[in-house]
Amino acid sequence: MSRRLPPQPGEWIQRDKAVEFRFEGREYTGFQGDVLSSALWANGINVLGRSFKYHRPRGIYSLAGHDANVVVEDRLRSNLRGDVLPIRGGMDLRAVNTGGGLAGDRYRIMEWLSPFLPVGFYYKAFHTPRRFFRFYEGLMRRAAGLGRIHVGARADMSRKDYAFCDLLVVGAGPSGLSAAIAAAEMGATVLLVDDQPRPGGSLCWQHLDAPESRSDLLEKACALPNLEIRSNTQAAGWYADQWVALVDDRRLTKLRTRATLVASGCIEQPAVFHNNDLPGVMLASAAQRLMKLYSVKPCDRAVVLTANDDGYLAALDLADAGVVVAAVVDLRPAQSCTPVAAEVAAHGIEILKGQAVYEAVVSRSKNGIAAAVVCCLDQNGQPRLSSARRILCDGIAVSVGWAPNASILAQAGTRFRYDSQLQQLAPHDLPRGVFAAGRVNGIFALEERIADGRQAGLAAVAFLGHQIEVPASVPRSRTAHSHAYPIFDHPHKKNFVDLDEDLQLVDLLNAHQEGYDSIELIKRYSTVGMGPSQGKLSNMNAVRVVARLNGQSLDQTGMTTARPFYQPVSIANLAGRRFHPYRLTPMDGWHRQAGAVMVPVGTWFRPEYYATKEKSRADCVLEEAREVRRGVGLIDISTLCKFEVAGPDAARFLEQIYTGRFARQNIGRMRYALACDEMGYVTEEGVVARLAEDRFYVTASTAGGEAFYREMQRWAIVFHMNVVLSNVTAHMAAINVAGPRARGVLAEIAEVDIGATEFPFAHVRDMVVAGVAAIVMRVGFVGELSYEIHVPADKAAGVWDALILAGRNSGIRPFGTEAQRLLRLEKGHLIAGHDTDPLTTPFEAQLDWAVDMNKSFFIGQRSLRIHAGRPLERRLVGIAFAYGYLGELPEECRLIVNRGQIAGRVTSIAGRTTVGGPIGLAFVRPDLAEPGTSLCIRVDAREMSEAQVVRLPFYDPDNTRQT
Amino acid sequence: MSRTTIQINHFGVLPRLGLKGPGVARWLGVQSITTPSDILSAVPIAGDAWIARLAAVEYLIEGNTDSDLVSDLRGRLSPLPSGILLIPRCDVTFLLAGSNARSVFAQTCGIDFRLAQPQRLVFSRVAGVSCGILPEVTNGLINYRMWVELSYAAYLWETLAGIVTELGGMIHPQTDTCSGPHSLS
Amino acid sequence: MKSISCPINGTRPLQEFQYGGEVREMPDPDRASDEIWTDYLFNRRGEPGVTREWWYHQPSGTWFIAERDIVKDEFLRTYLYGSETCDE
Amino acid sequence: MFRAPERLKDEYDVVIIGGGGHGLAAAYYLAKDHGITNVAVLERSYIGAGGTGRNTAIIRSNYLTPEGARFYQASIELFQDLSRALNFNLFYSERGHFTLAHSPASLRTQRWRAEVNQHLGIDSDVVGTDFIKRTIPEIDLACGGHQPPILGALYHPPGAIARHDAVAWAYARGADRAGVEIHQKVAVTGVEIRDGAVTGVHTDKGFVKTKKVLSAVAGWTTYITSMIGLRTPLVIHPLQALVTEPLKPWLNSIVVSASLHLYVSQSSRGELVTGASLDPYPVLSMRSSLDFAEGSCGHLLDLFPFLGDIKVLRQWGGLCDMTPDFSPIMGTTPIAGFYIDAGWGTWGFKATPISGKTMAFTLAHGRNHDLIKAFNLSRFPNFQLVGEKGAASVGH
Repeated sequence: MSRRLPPQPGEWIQRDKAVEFRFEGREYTGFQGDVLSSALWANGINVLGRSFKYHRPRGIYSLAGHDANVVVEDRLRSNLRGDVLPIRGGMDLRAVNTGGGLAGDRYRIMEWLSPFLPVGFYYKAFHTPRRFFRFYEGLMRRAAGLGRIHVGARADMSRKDYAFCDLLVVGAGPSGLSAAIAAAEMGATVLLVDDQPRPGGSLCWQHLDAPESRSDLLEKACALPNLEIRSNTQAAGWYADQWVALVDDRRLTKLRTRATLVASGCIEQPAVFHNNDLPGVMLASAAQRLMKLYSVKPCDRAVVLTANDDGYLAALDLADAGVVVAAVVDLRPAQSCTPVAAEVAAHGIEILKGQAVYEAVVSRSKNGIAAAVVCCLDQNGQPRLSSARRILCDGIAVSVGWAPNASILAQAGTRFRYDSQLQQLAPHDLPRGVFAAGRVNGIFALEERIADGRQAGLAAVAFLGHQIEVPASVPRSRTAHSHAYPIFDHPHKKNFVDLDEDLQLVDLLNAHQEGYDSIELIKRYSTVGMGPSQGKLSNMNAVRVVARLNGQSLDQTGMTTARPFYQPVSIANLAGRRFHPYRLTPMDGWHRQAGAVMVPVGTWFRPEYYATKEKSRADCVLEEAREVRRGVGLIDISTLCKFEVAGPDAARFLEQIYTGRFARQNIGRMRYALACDEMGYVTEEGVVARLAEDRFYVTASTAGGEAFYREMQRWAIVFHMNVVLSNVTAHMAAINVAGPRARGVLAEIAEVDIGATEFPFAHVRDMVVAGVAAIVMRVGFVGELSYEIHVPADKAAGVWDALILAGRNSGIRPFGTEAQRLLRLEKGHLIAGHDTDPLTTPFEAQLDWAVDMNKSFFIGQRSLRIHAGRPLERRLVGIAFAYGYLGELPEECRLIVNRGQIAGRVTSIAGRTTVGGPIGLAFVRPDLAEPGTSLCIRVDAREMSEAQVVRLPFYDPDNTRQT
Repeated sequence: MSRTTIQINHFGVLPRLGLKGPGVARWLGVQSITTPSDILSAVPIAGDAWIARLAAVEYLIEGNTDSDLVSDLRGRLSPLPSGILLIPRCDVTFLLAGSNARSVFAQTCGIDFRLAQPQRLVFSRVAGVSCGILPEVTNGLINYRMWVELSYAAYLWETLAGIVTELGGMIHPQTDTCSGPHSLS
Repeated sequence: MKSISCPINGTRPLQEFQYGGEVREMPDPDRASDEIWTDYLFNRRGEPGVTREWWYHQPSGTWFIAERDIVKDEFLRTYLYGSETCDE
Repeated sequence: MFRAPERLKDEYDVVIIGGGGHGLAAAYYLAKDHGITNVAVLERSYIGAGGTGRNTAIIRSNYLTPEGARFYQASIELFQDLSRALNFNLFYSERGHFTLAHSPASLRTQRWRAEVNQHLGIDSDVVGTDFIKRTIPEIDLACGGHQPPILGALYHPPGAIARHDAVAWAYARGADRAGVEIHQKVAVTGVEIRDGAVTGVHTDKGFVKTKKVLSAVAGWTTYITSMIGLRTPLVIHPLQALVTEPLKPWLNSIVVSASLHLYVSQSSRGELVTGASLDPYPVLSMRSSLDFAEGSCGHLLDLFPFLGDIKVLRQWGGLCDMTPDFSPIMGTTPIAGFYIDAGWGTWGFKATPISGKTMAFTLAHGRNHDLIKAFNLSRFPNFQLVGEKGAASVGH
């Protein structure tokens, strides 16, 4: 049977576009513009979902995105809300969280168990004996949760935009529209957003006969070039400095606005009575949306429960739609008849004042209602059962009050107060640059909402600095549009305060009785307002209940805090397009062509080693290392951080930054440089080369260098030093040529004599290499004759090629970071951050030689004086395994154990080396640091290995090869 | 969106000269190059080039592939006069042009380019990478000249070119003979 | 998603900046007792109210000082180190 | 659950500032272990309003330092029996805890942790990608190519989650039944100190005499310490979290990725609970930022690319009192009678039972319990830091 009405003025459906879709395995037809709920209701379907806990049938309730019980999924998507899900052809939807389908949901029995499952029951049970909990937990976890995940699903990448405007207006209802128009007419750039598919707000379904109609306002709005309207767009979150997250189905917009004006209206609130959740019971506004937007008849025979004029208007709309309105039940005691009430009476509709719907009677099918039980209210506002009377109906439209749609205002820091005339919350003090208008501001009459919008719009423009007259603000309505306590107890309960979580009035009473007396505790204990609709339909009534229980005012009781998001936002939408910056050296292309295995080092990519066919990683690495020892190799070290330090104070500055001496460093010399933090712990190491009296070239590690440079900049300011710092890391590339034949190779393309005497170890030269001006350093990291060639990055690839060419007869080959690590380990060089941790002193790392405690000052010196006065707790030593050691080697970071106590840790290890057996570096207790001491090192939980402490370095102790 | 409302050009590494130090302004004067009066502003100079003032005593000159200005100046700087420091500058230059150019920034950069003044240098982050951006007026249209460190150039080009393509714009990748900005229109 | 005003580059989103810790006066290392020195090293103001902090604008490499209410997370003013008076 | 006392007494043996898990646990053990019941817990708001009700409820003991690991292991052992002991189901759910490593460097740190843990008999080891994939089949080890791929993980089978609010409630009920007074909506305005010793506490409901005060207010500690001029290294950073709509159970493990600044688990209600690293600068108020939501959602998709259409319900923030070495500050202070339980950064919830027990001991005997000696405020001037950074970065 179809509930579709004949065409309505302004309906959102397109009758010429039929849409076929499947729900719970059955075929249905709706129209383009329908949402799932409206299409199913039109098809005469009552049960659109099952409730979360008791699996009671649920239908349309708000039809405004808050129907958390009408949640569906398809093969790829989960937790879709039926009351806002536009239907598309071919959709194949299922209700979530049912036992074998919506109709015969096996879990219906939960309802009969409900008396045994009082609020918080799970805190009281199932925990002993402990081993059983896992089982109970399994049951509970399976019972909880809505949709399932679909591992195959892939949401489209959604866009992420920044946007900027003078004024953001949230809500395109009458007040929002007039606010936006007023502000835009004054020249402000205005963005007007609304989460509905079409602008107009309640003008679309409640005030179609308004004097200043929707189309009038839209016409004005569209004529303004500086006013942009975005429908289907929710203002999801308000953040510091007026950044607002706007979300539509395609993208997240990060809006920076100078002012925010909220005209988000009100959310109609349920009445709490027995069976107030059954299909057929719905908010009056839902009934009106159903009729006006989707042209669907809510029911055939209706009872309207109301406490304001809106209910009477709804009754008239129902009558117009051909619904028999059996009665309008008005909670308010008999009073002078308002015009709209008179009109209702004129339609011959019975009006019952001072009465309430005490319960809804379940229909025989159990899927809807058959009647409403109506009682007179006594002076305490409680039903007098003696007066109970049944009124047959298949629908109850509830219009007992509104709650401000406050999310954005509250996130922005607006405090709300309870207005006893309105009997609801209204904004109390608005933060700077935040404005409110219309129903959210406690103003209800349509003309006043439009005036209030205009007033707020102009006030916002004035805030933005325009010199204009701002009209006096519109006074709040004096008549209550909400009922103070539309909540009625019932012996058979099932009077729901929270439909998301299936919470009945009794659950709140019990929670309170157990001592959870504040709203926040009750919320956490009972989970009221914690469900998918975030309490939009339950918080207000919960607060009314708690206030009454505590004998407090609603202000004393307080609201629960509002947090982002207004409505749930998809993870893909929040993630949006993401950026993953990476850095490449000028030789990157060459490395990849040469079969390099590239590894990320921070944001850089570096060759770990160059793979050759039929060779293991270890073989490749060892061979690269051997080639450096034997002949010549080259490595791209462009990722090193490189700084220039210049100016009159340059030397003095470096003396304070580093632990060593640089004041008397000769021009043309380079030195190892070690830096500590103020606590005296090792942070950075590199080399300092003096290019001129007042000019130094400094290198630092790839990983830590950038942060180290920032600190240098800061110290330069704090020390008031006359130095110029430049970070040339990306502007200069660097190549290290190393090995006995390195000199021969470089000599071929260097335009100066680089003989041992002309260019000795630890010297630096400006020279032209392969036609490029270069800074060349004689360094010794890998322990061979070795040159570091620093050239402008855009020329580096050419220099690299020239070196390869020049070295072809010497058998030159590139080596990667792994071989470099092996070579430096053999030479006994530590790597800060690898062999040290954030709490390592130079003394522990045996770097005493690099620290000059006699200098007047350097960063960390004062603390090192304190460290120096204490016994060492550990030392970094070389360890070697017996030559030809066959056992399993410990990995790095394995512990050294001595008499059952932790006595140290391996920091570096190499199994196959160019110096014979396996070697490594390790931190050990000082009493175990003597060469010759044998150490027990864990290989795994069971096995131990043995190694000996040895003197460093492992390779070329007399430094004959690198000099 | 019409295809010509956005285009992005890759100029590769244009000849650049970074100078720092108290002696720079006077020396440039001697070379008859007038320096911008305010910090973070830039002015065009002879030889299809630009000079930008990055800080109180720091300047940057960007020339063009088919002009020798920068190399000439470099030549006149050895030996280095006192009070002048040569700062190695190896950045890649992109040019983002067209009436819809800002929509690329909308997706990649957190600042409001409607407020950016021509010839005012903007240091910001684009697609997560630090950039220098110089809005410049060409044929009554605002173009955006962008500088990024060479090491990030491949990433940034890949990212921006991708977005420009999505927006229906035109891509002019780096060619061996980089065309100057004014060959655009 | 805040905005910070860099004294050189103007207002920029937070993401362009790095926090550099409280501004602390280093006691004279040679005169200060171990107690005073370690207090300087480890202890922080950390309490509610307005704090002077170091901030760094990454794209331009600019260090500056911000006075910030760390309860409201409100930047009251920013200026270059040593130019408290002449900047607002 | 517990009584709401009419008014404050004139004098208490111990006043505990802060009605969160730690303060309530300390009160409970003072009464239960040491028979000290003339105790007042003063809570400015409602019990569990602070960190207790805002954390992501992860419990583990796979720390890097022996001092840390021992301490948190003792906490786990208390937790495992706590539901029974307090007769309150805390939903203590052992899920297994993965700390993913995306780089050789982080794999080394995980190995280091595993070594220390195993040496102390804590169930913890480095596992390979095959094991990860077997246990969490939904995970994308390649992280969609957006991030360095997962190379392995530190796996800690006892890693658990619990119903955080319930821990506070259960301790409150236990303490209340043992005779402790719990005063909600009472704000401390000052601590009276005479000749370097505590003599009482000023509150917005009047002055109470006491010789022993425990400050157990974590993220609000600097409010208290600034009242009495006690200098500490504490800096307060916000930590944020978000939660999705409820889903049917699928994720049984707790997954942490330090390099993605992400941790995620599925609550018994079915929500995915996700947190990130600390906000990058100090703030003393709880607020949410969009950057956080963007970042964690992005990283969530790196690990679980199919979650794109799942919706985020809400986000929130908490306050973390951070120390330089990522270990807590516990026990005696230079002020006689003033005891501190702070520096809980992002690791406070898991320590609730043991901090309560050890602080109760320390209050009762006036000397630090062995398990917390290393965490004393005096470790900083002595350069005896307990470096947990490697274990705490994002791991919870």
